[in-house]
Amino acid sequence: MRYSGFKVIKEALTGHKGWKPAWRDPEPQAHYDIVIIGGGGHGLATAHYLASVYGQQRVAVIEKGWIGGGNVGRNTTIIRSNYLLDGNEPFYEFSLKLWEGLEQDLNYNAMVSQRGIMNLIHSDAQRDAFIRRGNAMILNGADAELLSEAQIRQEYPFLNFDDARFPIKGGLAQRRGGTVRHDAVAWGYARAADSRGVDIIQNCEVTGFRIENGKCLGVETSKGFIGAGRVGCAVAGNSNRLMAKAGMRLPIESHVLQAFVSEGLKPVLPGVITFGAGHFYVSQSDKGGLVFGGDIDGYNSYAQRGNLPVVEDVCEGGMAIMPMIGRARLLRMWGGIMDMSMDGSPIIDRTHIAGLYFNGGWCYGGFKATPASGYAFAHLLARDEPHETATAYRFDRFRTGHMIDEKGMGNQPNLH
Amino acid sequence: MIINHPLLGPRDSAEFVYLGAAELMNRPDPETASAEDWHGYAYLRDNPAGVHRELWFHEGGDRSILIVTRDTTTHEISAVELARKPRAQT
Amino acid sequence: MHDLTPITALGGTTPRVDTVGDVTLTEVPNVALASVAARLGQESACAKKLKSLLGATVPEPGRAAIGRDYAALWAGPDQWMLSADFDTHEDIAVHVKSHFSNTASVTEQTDAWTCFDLMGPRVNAVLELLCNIDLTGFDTGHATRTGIHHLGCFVIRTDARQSVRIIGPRASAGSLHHAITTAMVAAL
Amino acid sequence: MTQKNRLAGGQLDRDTTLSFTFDGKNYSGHLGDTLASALLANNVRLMGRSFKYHRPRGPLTAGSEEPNAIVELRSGARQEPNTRATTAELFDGLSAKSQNRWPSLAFDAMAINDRFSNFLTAGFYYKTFMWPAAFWEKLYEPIIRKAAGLGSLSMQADPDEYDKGFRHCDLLIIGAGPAGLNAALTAGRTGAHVILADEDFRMGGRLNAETLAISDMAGADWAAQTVAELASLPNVRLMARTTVIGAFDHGIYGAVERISDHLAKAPRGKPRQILWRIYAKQTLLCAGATERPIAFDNNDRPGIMLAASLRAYANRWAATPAQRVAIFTNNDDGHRTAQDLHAKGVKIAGVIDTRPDAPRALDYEVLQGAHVTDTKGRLGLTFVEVACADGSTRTIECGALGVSGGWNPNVHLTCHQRGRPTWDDDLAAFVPGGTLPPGMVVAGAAQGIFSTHGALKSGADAARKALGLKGRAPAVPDAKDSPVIQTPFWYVEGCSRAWLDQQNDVTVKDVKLSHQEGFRSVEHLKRYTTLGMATDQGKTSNMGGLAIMAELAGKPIPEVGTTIFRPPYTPTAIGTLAGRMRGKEFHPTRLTPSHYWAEERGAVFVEVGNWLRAQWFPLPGETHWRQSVDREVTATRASVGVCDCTTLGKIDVQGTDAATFLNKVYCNGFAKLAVGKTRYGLMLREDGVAMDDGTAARLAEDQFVVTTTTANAAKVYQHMEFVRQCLMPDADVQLISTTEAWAQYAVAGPNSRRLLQRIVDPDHDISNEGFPFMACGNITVCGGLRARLFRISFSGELAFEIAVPARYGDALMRKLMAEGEEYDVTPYGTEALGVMRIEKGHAAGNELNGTTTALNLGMGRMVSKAKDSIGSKLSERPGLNEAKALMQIGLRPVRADDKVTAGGHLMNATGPVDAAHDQGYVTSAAFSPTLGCMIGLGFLKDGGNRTGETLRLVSPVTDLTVEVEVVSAHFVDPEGERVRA
Repeated sequence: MRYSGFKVIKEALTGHKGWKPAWRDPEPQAHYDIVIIGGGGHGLATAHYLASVYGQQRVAVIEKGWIGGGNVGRNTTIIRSNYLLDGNEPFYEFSLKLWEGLEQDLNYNAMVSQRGIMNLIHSDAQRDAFIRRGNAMILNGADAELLSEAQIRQEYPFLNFDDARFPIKGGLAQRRGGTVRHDAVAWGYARAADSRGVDIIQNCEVTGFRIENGKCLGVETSKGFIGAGRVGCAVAGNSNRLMAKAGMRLPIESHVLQAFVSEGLKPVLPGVITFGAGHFYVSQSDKGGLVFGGDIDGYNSYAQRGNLPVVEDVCEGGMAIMPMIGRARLLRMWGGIMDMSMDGSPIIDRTHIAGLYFNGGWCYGGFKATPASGYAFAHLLARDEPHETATAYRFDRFRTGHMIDEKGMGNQPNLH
Repeated sequence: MIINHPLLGPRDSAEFVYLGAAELMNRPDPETASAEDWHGYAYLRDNPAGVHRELWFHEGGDRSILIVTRDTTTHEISAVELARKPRAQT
Repeated sequence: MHDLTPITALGGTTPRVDTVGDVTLTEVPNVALASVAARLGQESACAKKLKSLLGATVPEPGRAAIGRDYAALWAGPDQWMLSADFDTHEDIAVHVKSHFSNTASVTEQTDAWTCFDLMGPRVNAVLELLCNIDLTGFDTGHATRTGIHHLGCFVIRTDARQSVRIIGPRASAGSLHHAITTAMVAAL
Repeated sequence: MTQKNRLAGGQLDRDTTLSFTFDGKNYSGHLGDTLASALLANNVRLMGRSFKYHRPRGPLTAGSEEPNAIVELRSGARQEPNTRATTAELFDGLSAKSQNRWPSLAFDAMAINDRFSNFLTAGFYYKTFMWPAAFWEKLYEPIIRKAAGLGSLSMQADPDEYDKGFRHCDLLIIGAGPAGLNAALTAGRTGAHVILADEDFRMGGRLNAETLAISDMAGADWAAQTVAELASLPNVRLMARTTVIGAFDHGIYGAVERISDHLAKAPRGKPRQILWRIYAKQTLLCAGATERPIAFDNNDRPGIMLAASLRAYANRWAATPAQRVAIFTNNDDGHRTAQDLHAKGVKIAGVIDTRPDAPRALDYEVLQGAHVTDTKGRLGLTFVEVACADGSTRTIECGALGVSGGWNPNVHLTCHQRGRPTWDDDLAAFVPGGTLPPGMVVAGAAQGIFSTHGALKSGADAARKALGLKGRAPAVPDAKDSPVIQTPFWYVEGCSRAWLDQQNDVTVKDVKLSHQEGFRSVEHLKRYTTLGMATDQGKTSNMGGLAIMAELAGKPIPEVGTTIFRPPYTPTAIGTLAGRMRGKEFHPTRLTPSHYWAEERGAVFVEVGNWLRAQWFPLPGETHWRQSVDREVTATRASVGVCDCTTLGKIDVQGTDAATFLNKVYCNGFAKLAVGKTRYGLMLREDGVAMDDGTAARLAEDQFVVTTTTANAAKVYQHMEFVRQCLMPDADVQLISTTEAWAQYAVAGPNSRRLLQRIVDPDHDISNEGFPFMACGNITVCGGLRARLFRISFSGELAFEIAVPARYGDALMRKLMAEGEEYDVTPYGTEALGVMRIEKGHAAGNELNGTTTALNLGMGRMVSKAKDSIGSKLSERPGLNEAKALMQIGLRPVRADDKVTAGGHLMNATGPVDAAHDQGYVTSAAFSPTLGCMIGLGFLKDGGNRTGETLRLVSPVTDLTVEVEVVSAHFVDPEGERVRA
């Protein structure tokens, strides 16, 4: 069923009787050409592109709970492609371009809103680093703009200019960055994939892989064995748990990242703002809530909840840079499991087991990557070769010393 | 979280810096270790959903590094010990 | 005698005193400090030396002990911070090192720190805004290292109800002083 | 100004009359009122507008679960959006405005949305606003954003202060209703350290809202008497106005105490609120229960509220929303409201009870087996339509309707660690489940015990259990009421525009649509409809939505899913969570020993981490920073300059294995360094990438002083402790930071030795022979002050670093300036320091950026192959040793006037300019007064073999393309003759 203005009006006038479920609720078939484990943003996007771009007819997405219940359902909704390193920037720029056409592609309004993202600069060294990054972005075909302090004052007059511990000295803006209604991304991909025949199987937990002679033949699930020509894993924070079932250890740790939303407020923020001297970034949702976050808690966790010190740390950063939010109230906090990789960059690669493919290590940047991750993973699953924007995302880069370390923190996942 | 320091009793985890899995103490023998050993040591993690042994540096306290055994699904801490064993004071 | 005039951590030539209600905060510059860390295998010898230097029991974890000329607080496993009167023990590290000889590593710490005494009947009301110490069991002679407004400090109970000594990083003396006096105004 | 709907009695201070304004109109109330109770007493029911349809709304509740009566409190910079009128304490001069309406509360233009509600159903926005593509951001979204949101921020910095603190206790009791009070009494009498926290300003919970008796006295009086006894116990701390917002790991609770929200203004220096971190060995949750509504068409008009809230307004606040009131209930508790209101002289227009066997009453009519089917009244309730048991319909005139659908235990805090509540069929409600936060027990209505006697008893029992008390339990105070028997009744058959989530405008119809479109799990329902996402966090709405979804899905409620609650329990001001760490106090400030002297000299300071350092020292007549910096560089290179470099980390490394230890942490060798010598050291991370650099000075066989960069001091210390404790536990080595203990100054320039000779006591030979390059030692200065001297150079000149105890640093700097007059001694700041190190080609933070290796830095041969050190093995990986690896180089502009920009990328002289042809990047750049042009350091592919090549430096983000020449990074004195002079 296609959504259209006409359809919305017609349904409004006829009591909304005609709306159908956004996706089917099928029973699993015995065998698929490709099975994707994980009904999050990345898994569903992979399914969509497999069906729509790579013409795959027999694809299933298997989800342990309800689709969109992981990090795509709880994040700070930011999209951007302001990366520094060659291994990353083309990929994230590809993702941003896919975001730009997403609604038309999916016939679903995910409210892609390119209101811009601004990284504030507080020191000369930071400016040098941001100039290098801005240049890398432009050289890779993205947009970047260096703003002076005066320009920042004009665009963001409510920031703390006069009583700041770390004065604002400028900013690096990406005007095409912005926010997206996160749940709608999962639902939009699910609906689009479903409409092309992808089976989305919810409440179906993978309990193991059937591997014979070094080849993966399918997955054992709570709904029985499902055979597959190829199996793609896209389970983010649960990557190690899942891949351990195939006997693999990963260069990934799971950490908790908290995020926060305030009560609804009339519009105050033009776009995304990132504080460069503390752990705080913020945007305002269409509903009016300030959506903000900061650092990960910093310890391995699957608990999907964090603790007070980071809450306080984030709010301290918020008050330092934007003291007008003191009387706004934090409404809700939540925690997600981040698949923190050893260099802060993701992996989209084959495994040593034939027919078994992996997508993970997104750290806390997975949401913005959703379209490109799905596209590149679909490419890998369909063609058995990496997509041109994702060639660096290999498992063996740690073995060979080709790390993609944006933050320069080395092999300590909680510092990325 | 509260870490029950073997010498100082319960202390807030905010006084500590998390250093990672306790396996980091098992640095490969430079004489004998293979490239794979080094790769495994530096980059591969069990990352269990469950009991995890990990290092916490008491930066805001006595500067001890503690081995904390903690369940990553509940955050329950079942054991805490000093990474560097105390020397007997005879 | 050299001709250099010292300044206090807060930048004055005389110690700063602030009073709010019945609580007084006093900057105490005349404290000499030295760290003593037992050498490997010398732990018990070092403890014996410490006992003889103090003329008191060696403080256990979380405790401080006051001796004749020196006081000591437990700073880490087999490690203590010794203090003495600055006017008579400016060269504390030299003295202490000669006492401990090769049983311990000794490091001058006098000017790594700034020292404040916080005194008055309602000192606990101030402390609970500053640091995470269970004050109900924090009795005379208890000493701990903890954070005060993101600064690592030693807090020593010098009198069960009335007073504590706070030893914090010298370079941040101004921030520490601001935090304490602000808490005094807020709490009292 | 008459309080038309003020009743007799109540817990108000009638002698204190407070005036206040709402939407500019003056009213009066009494001490003890909330804004909502005072407005109701003044016959004001309309207090707000809903989120989506802008429907007129009045209070639904009398507490923190309120979805509707939310206002902008106060004005100016203290304007506080979305404040619940039901909990805001009245104070004299209070001003409040309604929000989310234009132009006025009574006439809101956006209420047109309500007419188009058929188009604005759940999820409508996902299906539309897509054509044409560009219109979403340009047209639709701005309109939606403007219409959305609730209250407004002032856009000014919050002028109030906030504190944070820590408290510890044996038992934390959350909620001071009958269960909590009796628990506190039980525990307090044993001497245990008890904290009793309650969000209300008056402890007592429901006892203050009821007329029932405990031990032959009014419940409210028993509460007051109990509070008085608790206050007399030194081991019990009463925290009223304190909301426990979250249950965190290991018994740590966040609690917000409102210190001055009930005052016109906080006293000077006092906080508005305090965030307490409460460390509780045991916790007893006595948070009570929340009444649940029933959904029926147009159940959201001002005047329709929860029945027990209506009762609370009458009993506690002596206020009623109207003089003629009806009740709609499915249980006996609704009748209590009717009785209490009737006793207060309020006319009961009828009690509509869904039960055919509902109890009759003498004083008013009870309609058994009846339902409210619709309501009327544009800005406030005027009539309710009732379907009677016999099929007839009735229209009942009333200004208020109390609705009671039973009670839900307040399980919120039990879920904060992701424990899920369990379904209790007898109560038809969720009760605290199997996995509570460790150390927590629940009592009273929060546990599903819905009688006063039961609450008192369970409170005492739970306190005894929490404290592990044995022996006979003390007698429970007498209270005669029986538990409410509740049967599920969620909505009136056939209703459609019946509100579940009043604030977010989620109706029964929306839940049905959500089901129809496949959004059936509780998480999907919530997200698709926004049910329970409003500022009341679904306290009154979640259960209704869940029940309807369960019915549609043909499943029992618990199979649809359970609602899970996340912190905070009630929305919490961001300022409170930040406390004092804002403005200049955001981070502590570290001052160098020469700070006060530098201030006197008029230095310009710069933040370097938490340090403030002198950036340059302007002289009169200098109008541009470059003039000052160029002068400082030139003067230093010509004669002598002094710079405070105390901020470099210093770590004292002692022990018989100190040299072995340093041999492990530095990639280059330290075992053979002679006493009295200093060596440059490069530290790698285990992954082979450079972590930090600095020097190590061997002051004794068993003592080194290690320096780190300013930025990495803490990180290096931590790393060294890791190596010491975890990798070399059997080495005899001790570490301690001495960064702040010593004031350390660089004295640089050809006259540096001459200057120092005037200060260093004569028995120390600091001649080139007696104290050669890289020498170090303990000395005395100025007539006997202990000091340390290092002959090291960052500037490339003959230079020393001298250190004295920090308290003498100020005096030493003044002394150096006085003694140096003869040589025109020049203080220099971090800018000149940076210029000189770039001229000398020394790597610093910009080069040690966490991705560069010793090889990249031109120090590949420093990584000793003769020994194992941290990082040496993994630095051998092929990716870090490629033939054309990035190498540090120097850059000069081909045209001397051209600019060199740090962050610029390097491209070949000809060919495409894009990422694929990137040759490297510029890390540091400065104007070199020595060379008379800008210079730069950078990393260039195969840089070691490209000296003399011309490249393009491109920086599109700063609009720059210049030609640069690759040169040696050592612009000044490449042979190093000066440092050895």
